[in-house]
Amino acid sequence: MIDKFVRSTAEALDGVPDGATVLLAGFGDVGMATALLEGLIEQGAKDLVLVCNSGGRDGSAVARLLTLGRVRKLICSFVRAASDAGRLLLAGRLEVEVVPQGTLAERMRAAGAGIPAFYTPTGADTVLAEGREVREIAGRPCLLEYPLAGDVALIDAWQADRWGNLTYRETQRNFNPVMAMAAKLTVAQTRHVVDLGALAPEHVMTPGIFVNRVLHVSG
Amino acid sequence: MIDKFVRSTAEALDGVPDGATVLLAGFGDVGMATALLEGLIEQGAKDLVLVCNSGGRDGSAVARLLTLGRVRKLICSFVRAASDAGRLLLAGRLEVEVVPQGTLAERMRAAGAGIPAFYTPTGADTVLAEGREVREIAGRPCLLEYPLAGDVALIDAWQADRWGNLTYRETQRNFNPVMAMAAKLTVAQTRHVVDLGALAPEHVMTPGIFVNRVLHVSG
Amino acid sequence: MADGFTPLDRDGMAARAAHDIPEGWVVNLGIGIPTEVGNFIPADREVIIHSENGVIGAGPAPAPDRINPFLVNAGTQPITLRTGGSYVHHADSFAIARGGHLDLTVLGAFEVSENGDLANWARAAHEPVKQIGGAMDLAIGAKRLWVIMEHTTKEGAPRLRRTCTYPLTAKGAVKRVYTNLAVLDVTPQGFVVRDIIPGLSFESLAARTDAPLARA
Amino acid sequence: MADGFTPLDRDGMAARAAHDIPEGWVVNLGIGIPTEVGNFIPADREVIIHSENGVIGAGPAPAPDRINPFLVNAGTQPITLRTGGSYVHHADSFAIARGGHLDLTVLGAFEVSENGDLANWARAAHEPVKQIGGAMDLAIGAKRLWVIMEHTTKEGAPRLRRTCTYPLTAKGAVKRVYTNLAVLDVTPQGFVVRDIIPGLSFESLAARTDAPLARA
Repeated sequence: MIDKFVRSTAEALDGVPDGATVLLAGFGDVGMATALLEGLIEQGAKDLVLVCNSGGRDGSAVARLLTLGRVRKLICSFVRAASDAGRLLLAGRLEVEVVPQGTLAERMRAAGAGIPAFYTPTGADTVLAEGREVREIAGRPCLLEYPLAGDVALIDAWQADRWGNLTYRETQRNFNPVMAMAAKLTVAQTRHVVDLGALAPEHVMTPGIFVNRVLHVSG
Repeated sequence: MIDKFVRSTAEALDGVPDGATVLLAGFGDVGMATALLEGLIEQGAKDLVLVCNSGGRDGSAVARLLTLGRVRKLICSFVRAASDAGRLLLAGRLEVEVVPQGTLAERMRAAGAGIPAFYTPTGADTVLAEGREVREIAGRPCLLEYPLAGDVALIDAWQADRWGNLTYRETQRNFNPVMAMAAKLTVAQTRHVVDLGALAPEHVMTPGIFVNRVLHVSG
Repeated sequence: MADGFTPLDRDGMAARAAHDIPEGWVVNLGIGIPTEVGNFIPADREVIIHSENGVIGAGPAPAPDRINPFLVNAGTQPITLRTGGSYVHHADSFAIARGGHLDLTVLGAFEVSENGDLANWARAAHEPVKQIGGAMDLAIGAKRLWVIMEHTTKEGAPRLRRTCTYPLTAKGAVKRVYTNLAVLDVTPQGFVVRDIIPGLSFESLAARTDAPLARA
Repeated sequence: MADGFTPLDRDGMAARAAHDIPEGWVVNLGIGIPTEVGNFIPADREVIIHSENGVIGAGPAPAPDRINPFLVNAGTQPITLRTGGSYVHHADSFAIARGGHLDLTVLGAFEVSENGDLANWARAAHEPVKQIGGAMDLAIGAKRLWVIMEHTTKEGAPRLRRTCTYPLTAKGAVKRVYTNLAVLDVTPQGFVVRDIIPGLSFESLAARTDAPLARA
């Protein structure tokens, strides 16, 4: 019987190695797997590459992981100057790669969908194109972009069953379905556990085949 | 007030010009907008480029459109030799471009998502690569593929509201959500009309922003 | 001639832009003043507001006791969903933006050039702390890009320029600019003034603008 | 030595392959005999069958009076959905196939070469009537590709070859072949025989095979 539930954050994060690329969904705090992120802080892996929409506000779990020095490189769509991430960057203690938000999502989608590379006009006529491959397609300059795959994805779900089928509420969804497809090990936290078959087959938002472990959290 | 409902197939297909590229969803007959296709036959547009998963079985609405000589070119993932499409092809009366099914779906997704080109290993080491651009990425030969956009998409839905929000049943979904995003004019037929707000926001499968016209059909 | 005029405030600029958005358009409103445009679209005019975090049909802010922590806009502010609205994931949300499905995007900016170049993410080309977010994706993808910004900086430097001095978000993307002083179209011939606030002369507006202006 | 043996029939080949699929795998079963593999996976062994038209968790055929016309598999045959199954659209379905999310794909073939080349869509390189479907996508994307086919053609020509004579679906993709006579792994050293049906000798199997065979 397939049963992807684990009983603790320790079990959920077991085996995440130093140097891992970690995909962390969330837009602000909405849709962020905070319990799993706390678990990662506990677990101890370091030299991480963290992929997350932003560098986070001070006091957030993301900022704590960064200030603990556990992240070697942050890949995100923006960093605030007045934030731990901004200060670490300016102090030379954090490498940051800023990627336009749509390209960030699409690069992970490409990783999940087996697209080895794609072109996009986003950023092609900006400083982001410096030193990079640009090709004119249909009269428009386009940047060549490569997939962004994770070793681990941390997912925040609303409901989950033992196959790992997931649903999300409102804007909790954001990066979660895309990141769930893009990692070797996908770990989800869920507010609700439901029986197999309780989710309507048409309404599953992340099929369980993309999910390896599920942790039930409160809240 | 936004109201995308039209009252007749004639109104649904109004203005489809000769030479249009028509995206027709469906896997076999499942998820195929047969009433709209019949309407297109009535409407009279010719020199069409038809994008459809297959050339269809004899007696199908697709086969009728083809045998009426209304299609200049068929873009599909397979054609049966023993079918009207196969016979028309062998008689030199129909141009056929065969595209691997996943590439076919992805090319339309690229059209809908604003991806000017992408690479895929699918078909890169086969005769489909003859005369085409191949690039080695991560040690693997990949074909460069371009978006496939439609002038018109014919969509088969289960439920629809006046904004054009759509749902699908089971495998009715297939190419419908992808084609709905990929055309300039997206026309849907639906079995059920529901009030705005009756579809749960999380369960809308094609947001109405991709849909221009909706026709209520029986069955 | 001395001008006697009152520049529009944030609400005034947002209301002025909202006035020009017709029913049925799908519109992305950027962070800041653009977000406030939504407050000035009459409730009975069905405009579908897209938010980059996956909202189609964003509605106004909820009453304080009705906040749903799972429902926020691109500025992570609590919002509501309009009847008929729906949710998509981030890649689908940007497929909407990049795929040309937005009738209109409204963004803030530092500068706009007379050929429609947009600069809105940094004040120096190689500033290490980059605030790009979704702006580049939105700028390249919309059918129309409007900008709302003050006509000049606090120090009085013009923001409508022959050439942007700040790093670009996208080239040739802006179609119209709403400022606290005027509404200007970006045309192949440069900025064309559509209207000016009462009491401000064309010449005074031109004096506050780096690029040349044409009358509509 | 004369052989006294009975080649496996379609069911026998499907059952033999089904035996090797462990619980928890996500498996795409191609049209024809591969589809029948699903009939031989015990109901209590949770194997998740993917169908290219957007089914995750395909179940067996329904009773004739329980057919749902909206629910078909890749061969457009009526199926059921397992408890826990779900549906996705075509681009997502092929994202699963191409993105490496299938533990196993089982396809039919005309020929397989000793380096794992697969030929299963046409009998001539420039045959105008092409039956590609999803085979090329499935072949490049799966973690493992198995083939089920007769060991030889009706005329007795070997289908396991040094080099394919038919146009390829994908190069170097096949990992194992189930025939009516044997199970063979494709290894860097070529075909390795895992097992042979009772009564057939290794030499007799080799005589029906174009490529050299090694013993496991």
